[in-house]
Amino acid sequence: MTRLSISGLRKSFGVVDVLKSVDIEVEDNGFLVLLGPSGCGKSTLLNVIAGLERATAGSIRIDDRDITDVEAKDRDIAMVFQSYALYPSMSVARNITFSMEVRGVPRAERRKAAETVAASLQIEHLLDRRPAQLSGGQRQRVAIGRALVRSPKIFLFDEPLSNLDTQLRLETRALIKRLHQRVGATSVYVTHDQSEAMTLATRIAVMAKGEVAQFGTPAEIYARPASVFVARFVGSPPMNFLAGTIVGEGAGRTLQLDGFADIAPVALEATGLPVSPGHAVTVGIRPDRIVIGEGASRDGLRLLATIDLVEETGTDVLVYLKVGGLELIARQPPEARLTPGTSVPILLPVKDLHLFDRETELRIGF
Amino acid sequence: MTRLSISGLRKSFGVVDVLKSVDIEVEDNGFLVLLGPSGCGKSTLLNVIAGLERATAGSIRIDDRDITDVEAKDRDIAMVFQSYALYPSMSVARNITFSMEVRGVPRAERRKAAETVAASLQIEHLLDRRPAQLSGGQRQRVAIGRALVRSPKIFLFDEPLSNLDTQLRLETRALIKRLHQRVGATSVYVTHDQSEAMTLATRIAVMAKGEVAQFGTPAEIYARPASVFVARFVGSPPMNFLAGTIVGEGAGRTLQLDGFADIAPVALEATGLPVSPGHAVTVGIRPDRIVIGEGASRDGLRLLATIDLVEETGTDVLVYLKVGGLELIARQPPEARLTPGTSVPILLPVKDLHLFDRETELRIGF
Amino acid sequence: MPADLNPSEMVAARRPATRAMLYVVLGILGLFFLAPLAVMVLTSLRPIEEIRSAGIIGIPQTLTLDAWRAAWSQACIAAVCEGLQPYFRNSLVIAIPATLLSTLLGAINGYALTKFRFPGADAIMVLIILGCFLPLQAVLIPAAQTLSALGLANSIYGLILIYTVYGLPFTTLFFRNYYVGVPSEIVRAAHMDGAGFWRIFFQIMVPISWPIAMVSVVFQFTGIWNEFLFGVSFTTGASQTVTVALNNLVNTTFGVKQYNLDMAASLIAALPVLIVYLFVGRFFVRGLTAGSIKG
Amino acid sequence: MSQSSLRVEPAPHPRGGAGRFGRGRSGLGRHAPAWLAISPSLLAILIFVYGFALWTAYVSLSASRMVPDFALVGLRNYERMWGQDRWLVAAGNLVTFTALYVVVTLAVGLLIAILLDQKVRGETPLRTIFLYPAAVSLIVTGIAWKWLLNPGTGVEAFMRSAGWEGFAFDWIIRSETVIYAIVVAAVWQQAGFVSVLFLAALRGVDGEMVKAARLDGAGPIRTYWSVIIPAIRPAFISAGVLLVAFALKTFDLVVAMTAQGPGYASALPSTFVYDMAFQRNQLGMAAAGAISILVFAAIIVLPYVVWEFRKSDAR
Amino acid sequence: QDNSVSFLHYWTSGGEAAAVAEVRKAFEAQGGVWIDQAVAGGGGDAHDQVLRSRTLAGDAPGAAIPKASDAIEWARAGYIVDLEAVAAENKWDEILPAAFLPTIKLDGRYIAVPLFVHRFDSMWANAKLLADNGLEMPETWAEFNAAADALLAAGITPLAHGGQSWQDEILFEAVAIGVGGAEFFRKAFVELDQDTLRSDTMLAVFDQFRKLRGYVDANFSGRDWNLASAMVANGEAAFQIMGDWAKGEFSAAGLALGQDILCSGAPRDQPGGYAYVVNSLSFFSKQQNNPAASPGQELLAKVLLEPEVQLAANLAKGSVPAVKGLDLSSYDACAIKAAEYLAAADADGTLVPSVQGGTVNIASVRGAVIDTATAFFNSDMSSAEGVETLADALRDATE
Ligand SMILES: Nc1ncnc2c1ncn2[C@@H]1O[C@H](COP(=O)(O)OP(=O)(O)OP(=O)(O)O)[C@@H](O)[C@H]1O
Ligand SMILES: Nc1ncnc2c1ncn2[C@@H]1O[C@H](COP(=O)(O)OP(=O)(O)OP(=O)(O)O)[C@@H](O)[C@H]1O
Ligand SMILES: [Mg+2]
Ligand SMILES: [Mg+2]
Repeated sequence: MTRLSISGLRKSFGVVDVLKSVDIEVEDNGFLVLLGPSGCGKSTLLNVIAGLERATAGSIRIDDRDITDVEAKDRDIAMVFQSYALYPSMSVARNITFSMEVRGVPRAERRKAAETVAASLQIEHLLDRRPAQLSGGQRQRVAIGRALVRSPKIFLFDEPLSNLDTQLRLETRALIKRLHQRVGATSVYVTHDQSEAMTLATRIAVMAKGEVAQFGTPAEIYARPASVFVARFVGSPPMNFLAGTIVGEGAGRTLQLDGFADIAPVALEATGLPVSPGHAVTVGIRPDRIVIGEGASRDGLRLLATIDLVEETGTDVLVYLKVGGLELIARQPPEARLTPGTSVPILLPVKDLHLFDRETELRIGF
Repeated sequence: MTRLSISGLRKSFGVVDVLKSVDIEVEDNGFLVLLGPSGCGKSTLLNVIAGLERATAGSIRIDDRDITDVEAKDRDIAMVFQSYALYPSMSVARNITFSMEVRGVPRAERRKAAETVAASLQIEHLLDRRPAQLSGGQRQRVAIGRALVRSPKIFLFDEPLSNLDTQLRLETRALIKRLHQRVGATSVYVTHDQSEAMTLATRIAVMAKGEVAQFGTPAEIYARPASVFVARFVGSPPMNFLAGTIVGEGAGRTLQLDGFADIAPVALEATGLPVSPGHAVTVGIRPDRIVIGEGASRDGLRLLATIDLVEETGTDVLVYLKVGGLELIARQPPEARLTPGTSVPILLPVKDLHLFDRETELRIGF
Repeated sequence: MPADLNPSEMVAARRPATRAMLYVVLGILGLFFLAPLAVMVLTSLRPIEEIRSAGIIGIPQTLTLDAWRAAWSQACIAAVCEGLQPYFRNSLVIAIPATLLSTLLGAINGYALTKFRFPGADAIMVLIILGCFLPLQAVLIPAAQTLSALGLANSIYGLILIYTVYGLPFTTLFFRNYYVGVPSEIVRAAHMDGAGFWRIFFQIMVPISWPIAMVSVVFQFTGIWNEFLFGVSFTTGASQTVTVALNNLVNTTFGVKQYNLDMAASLIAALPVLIVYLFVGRFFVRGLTAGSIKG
Repeated sequence: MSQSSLRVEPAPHPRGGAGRFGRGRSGLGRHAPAWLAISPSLLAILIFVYGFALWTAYVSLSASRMVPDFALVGLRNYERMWGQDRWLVAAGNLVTFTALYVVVTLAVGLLIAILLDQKVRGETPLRTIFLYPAAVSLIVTGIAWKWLLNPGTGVEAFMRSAGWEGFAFDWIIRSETVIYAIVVAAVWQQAGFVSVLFLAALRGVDGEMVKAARLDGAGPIRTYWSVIIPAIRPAFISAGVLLVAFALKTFDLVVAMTAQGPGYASALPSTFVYDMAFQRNQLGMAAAGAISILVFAAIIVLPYVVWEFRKSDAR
Repeated sequence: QDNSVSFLHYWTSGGEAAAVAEVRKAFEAQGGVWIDQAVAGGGGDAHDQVLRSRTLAGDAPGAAIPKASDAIEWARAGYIVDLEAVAAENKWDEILPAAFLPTIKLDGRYIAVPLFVHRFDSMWANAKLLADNGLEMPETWAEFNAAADALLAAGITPLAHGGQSWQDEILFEAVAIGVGGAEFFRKAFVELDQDTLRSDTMLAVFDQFRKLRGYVDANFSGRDWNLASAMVANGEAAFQIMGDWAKGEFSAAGLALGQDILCSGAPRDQPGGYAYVVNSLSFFSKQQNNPAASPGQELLAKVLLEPEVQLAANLAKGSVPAVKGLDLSSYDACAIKAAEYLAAADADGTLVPSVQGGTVNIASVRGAVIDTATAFFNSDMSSAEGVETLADALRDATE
């Protein structure tokens, strides 16, 4: 039942401008994931939303109420802190249910709630320990438990799963997702894990240096990154970039790779892209879209590459390719048997290319 | 030049036995990755190696010297703490170069070293800040920088990249790998990230409840997990497990899936597996090995599945399948267009199956 | 986790009404604390005749600084009529080294006992703490005999030693209880960086100890400055401390009482301590340990 | 990181051939610097505290009067002391005084610390106001308190002259209540210092934790009570030990305020010990009093301190 | 030749310090080197404490002023030097009142040299108040009670009193001498005779003491003696019973002794009686049992009993000289009166040592009397209980 609107938000620490005009709208029951490089202001944004830091300018509204000046404790927001911020003098159980204690919930009920939450986080055997006696991941789970035990209007999660093992992370992620669906609280979630972002988010905000670089659905952001920054940031391994130039006019426009004059350019159908001849562009392609070997009859840029390095990740193979003076990374299924040092033909299918203005680094088309 | 041998190591906190007899040998210049669920004792093991916790029993040797009783500061080990443990009163630069200060390196040289390391971690603009003025990821990088500036005999890393964004993580991972190769210091590295483990490790130790469940090269561990636990733990999404029984004798032995009497069993060639008729087994298969659709003429178990849910992670599609009463996860390339609710035939290729004893959960064959 | 390092701002009520209440409560407390001071100041400004005739508490009809002047530089203390002023130096040369020394040793003890939890550390701590309760009147004689055996009888070194030793249980207690709150991880990290016991102490612990060090300084300086029992026993004549001199000025049983002088003198004698209090304020900073570890 | 050239040779094994002397895991060597660091203090305390306490204990069993006399008389001094009304009054006062003084000072000190920690304007002058009672010699502030509390000259007279005829505040002149008057002045004297001790601890509280409490819905009072105060518990121990120690040693204040009167209704063990030692030439009994004080201290603080220290405290 | 003497004392306030200065002047004039070590406080408590710690630490002062009873103990412990040569040469036995000798000599040797003589049982009165109410200075306790009752009726506080234990005891002592007489006093407090202590006379003493409790104002508790004096000076109260040092306060208030302020001994129902205290200097040796006096000590001892020194010092302090037969014409009316009484009392053997002044017996006796007096005065103990308590306490104190 909660809509969260942030507009014109600024926050400075002394001379350091950490947030510069952030506008974000999370719909009722929405799940916003914040993505962005380390230090771009994600935690700061959460803190401001929670009311733990005063905004330097701008406003925050929950539904239609302006809460910019409401005290943290009256905002009905639960948060998982990046630093956990557990109460060192309290047992795990009391840490988890402190909010209930504050509300005067009877002891028995609190204990039961603590047990339920702890069980779902697999820390039920630790309920009587102090935070100091826990491992990193266990502490993190206590921090999560403290938020999950509540039913607030808004959940804020600051990299809540970073110290959990894969299995636990998947389970906890599913737990958060289920909880979100059941309780329906609006959530804002900071993560560096792309698959977390993709599976949880209804909306993603990609942040860069205190600003929102792109705001959209996960699919949008993955499929149509608004800038080189977003394109590079979302997707792992990151998108490959090459320099290109537009040649020809109208329907006859083609894209030519710089430094590869001998390569056949690809035709850009009349898509009405706002490009004119000579326009310098950056061409992007995701590693898993690079076809190694004689690709089928697909349309695209065909290059000859040398295999520089092959990295097994277990589930995939990362292939480092050298093409002219460029380096490209391709992701291939694990069966692919590729020998470093050999030359292979590769294809960059035209439908998988992303074009960005070389100057502004903003998306052009496709 | 450093070989690290740990034998019979035990560690208890009061009544809690955290490490129970750990034996590990890291060869000269080796890179050992510790994998294991949260709370299994990884950090404790690092602490004991570093000399920050006293072993309850057992010994640690570097090369041929027993260092079990040597003081931490005399072991020449650098460590990145899971909790960072930055010096709150010092600037970032001093945090990083404190070890050099201790050794009496002149100021100018220290500053230079700090700048170099900070640049490689992209925190050069933060050198004069205090830890309290940094974001989580920035703090983590300072913690890494503090280790990287040294050339110790052994590096210990406790989930050093957990709070970094993907790009930074890849870069830092590469940095650590390069450093490792150049300096040649033996390293022990705790991570929950499988691809980190696979790309960095020369050896992996999978830990469970204070014990080493499997110790081997990354390829070994991925290809031949020693137990159901290891198989489930390594690989994401985790391996799928089904119950099976051995039928027939000698070269005629076949594997039958329990509850799927109508399915053609697969023949187990005369591999000398120590299984006898009626032996109850657990059958495992990794999600990316499940073939959806009419697989080619490969040998394997053929089942009919219902597509329950399809999850896009951007680079892949995770398909949740229902087969009889079981749930399987399959990972497919993003092109795969699959509609939830529809039925599809699937193939579990025999060469991709893993067999475990149902009782002991230890690996049997393949 | 950009640190807004101010929990008080988090907890402090921001509403004007609440803040007004805050100041009202502080004001009432302040009045309670200031009442005796007011009595003392007013008395010190009245001529003694007026005190004798008009009663001991009262608003001065005549204001005079004579008592202050006399207390500072004219009043006779025993045979010397130079007021309190010659005795400050004596007190300072004892109080400053003893304060610094006991604070430093207390810090070292607190550090060794919390961050190097060697076997028996807790027992030693208890042993030291019990020292707080020793009634000093009872040990005056053995203390005097011991000092004389050490060749320190009647010297300021003896007093410095005594004040340092009897301050140690307290300073150790303060630091110990401050350092238990300092994350041990940072000590461990420094250890990994090759720093030894002393370097960790001076470069890691000392910089985050300001608030408690100031508490210790306030405690020790005040205590030593006002100490009488040992001061009177181990100093004589011109080398007496201010408190002994003050006592000699004020604490007469059979002589004519000069309350205005007494009050002025004791206020003057307290001035260096007040200066310490004001100076110390700058070190009560917040968040010295912030940002060191997570969780 | 171009400093591989800076590599230092690892220190030689501190104990020479590893294992030759067995593997003593609690060897002194490992803790040598810590031991070394505390040893001067420890030595001094062993001599000046425990040595002297033993001396006192011995004297308490001796026939010492004006000068120490080492002829033992068993528990005679204790018997005589406990047979004296003056000592019984003093001991009773000590219990009342310690309890009230410690509790009230902790409460007032904490209140002041919390108020001062609200980013108040003029924190330093305020702090100085609260501290100054400790700075001014008790010989004289005791006099000021005596006047203030005396019904003929102080608060009572003031209130009555201001028109409140029935106002009564005469604790200091009544035997049953005089100890409360002493408590008032004693609290006034030390509350400022205790507040500074708490303030130092408050300044070290982790801000993130406080934020978490706010999000958990805790108001300021709740946050202080459940989160911040438990976090500064070590400071309570410091303050508690300090106050108990001060309670046991309170001396000047009583001498200056009431001269132990009316009668000896406000005598304390410390004044008793002093009188016996230096006025009445009963060194043996003074020592017995001192030892009784120590035992009293041990009874009230030891169990708590031991319990507190045995719990693991490191974070 | 070592002519220096370090002198530990507690005579720090105006008149006292001036008196000490007179001694010093004379001493230095004869070649002595004076090292002043003053320690004020608590009627000598701090002095006693310092003396104790320094002597036992082997650093005794050359001279100090322990109470007579303490001086005896110091002498027994072997810390007092031998002054026989000086005493003999200057005929101390002859120039000092015979009554003093037992308290300043031990085993026939001088252990203390008397300097000041104070009277403890003095009474002071506001002349104007008495006149206004038609009263005279009372001579007996009955007269005193009658005067006090009259004053009470007139709404005047009869007796100004400071409720501190030592002041309570001074009052008690004055009543004891006044009611019981010198002989009774000596038997009770010097000889500690249990029969005397439990006698009906003692009961009467306590009865009168209890009566005095009714004559003090409500807020007497804890009051300094000088504030009680101020009450008399300001006309808020009529009488004060206090040692002769009180006149310093009256003089300082600008009142004329003998005119504005009347002085006499406390009322007495028996003839004679005079509770004195002698302030004497004792000379210490740094080493135990080494009685050789230094030249400085001998010089100072000699100087102390020189008539000019005695006269000048006692004039400054407000006390009377210990040496007999000096010309006191420069002294004030009250002092002259006191000296006359002293001579008379010495002659008729009614000179008694004050308990409060520590001239009697061992220190624990003094403590016991103070404890009982103050406990009685500040409670509603009956006189019978008072007698009982006192007798028991004094029995125990000598154990
Ligand atoms: N002081 C302590 N007292 C009791 N148990 C402790 C203490 N410290 C750690 N433990 C327990 O020891 C186990 C191992 O902790 P450790 O920190 O080594 O785990 P970990 O493998 O690093 O986990 P994570 O991945 O969560 O960091 C945990 O179950 C933890 O609860
Ligand atoms: N107190 C402060 N003073 C100055 N700068 C600060 C302060 N706190 C944080 N910053 C800066 O603000 C920026 C944003 O910090 P924030 O913690 O919001 O980053 P983040 O996006 O959460 O990063 P991370 O992913 O590393 O946690 C960082 O560059 C940080 O250095
Ligand atoms: Mg952050
Ligand atoms: Mg860990």
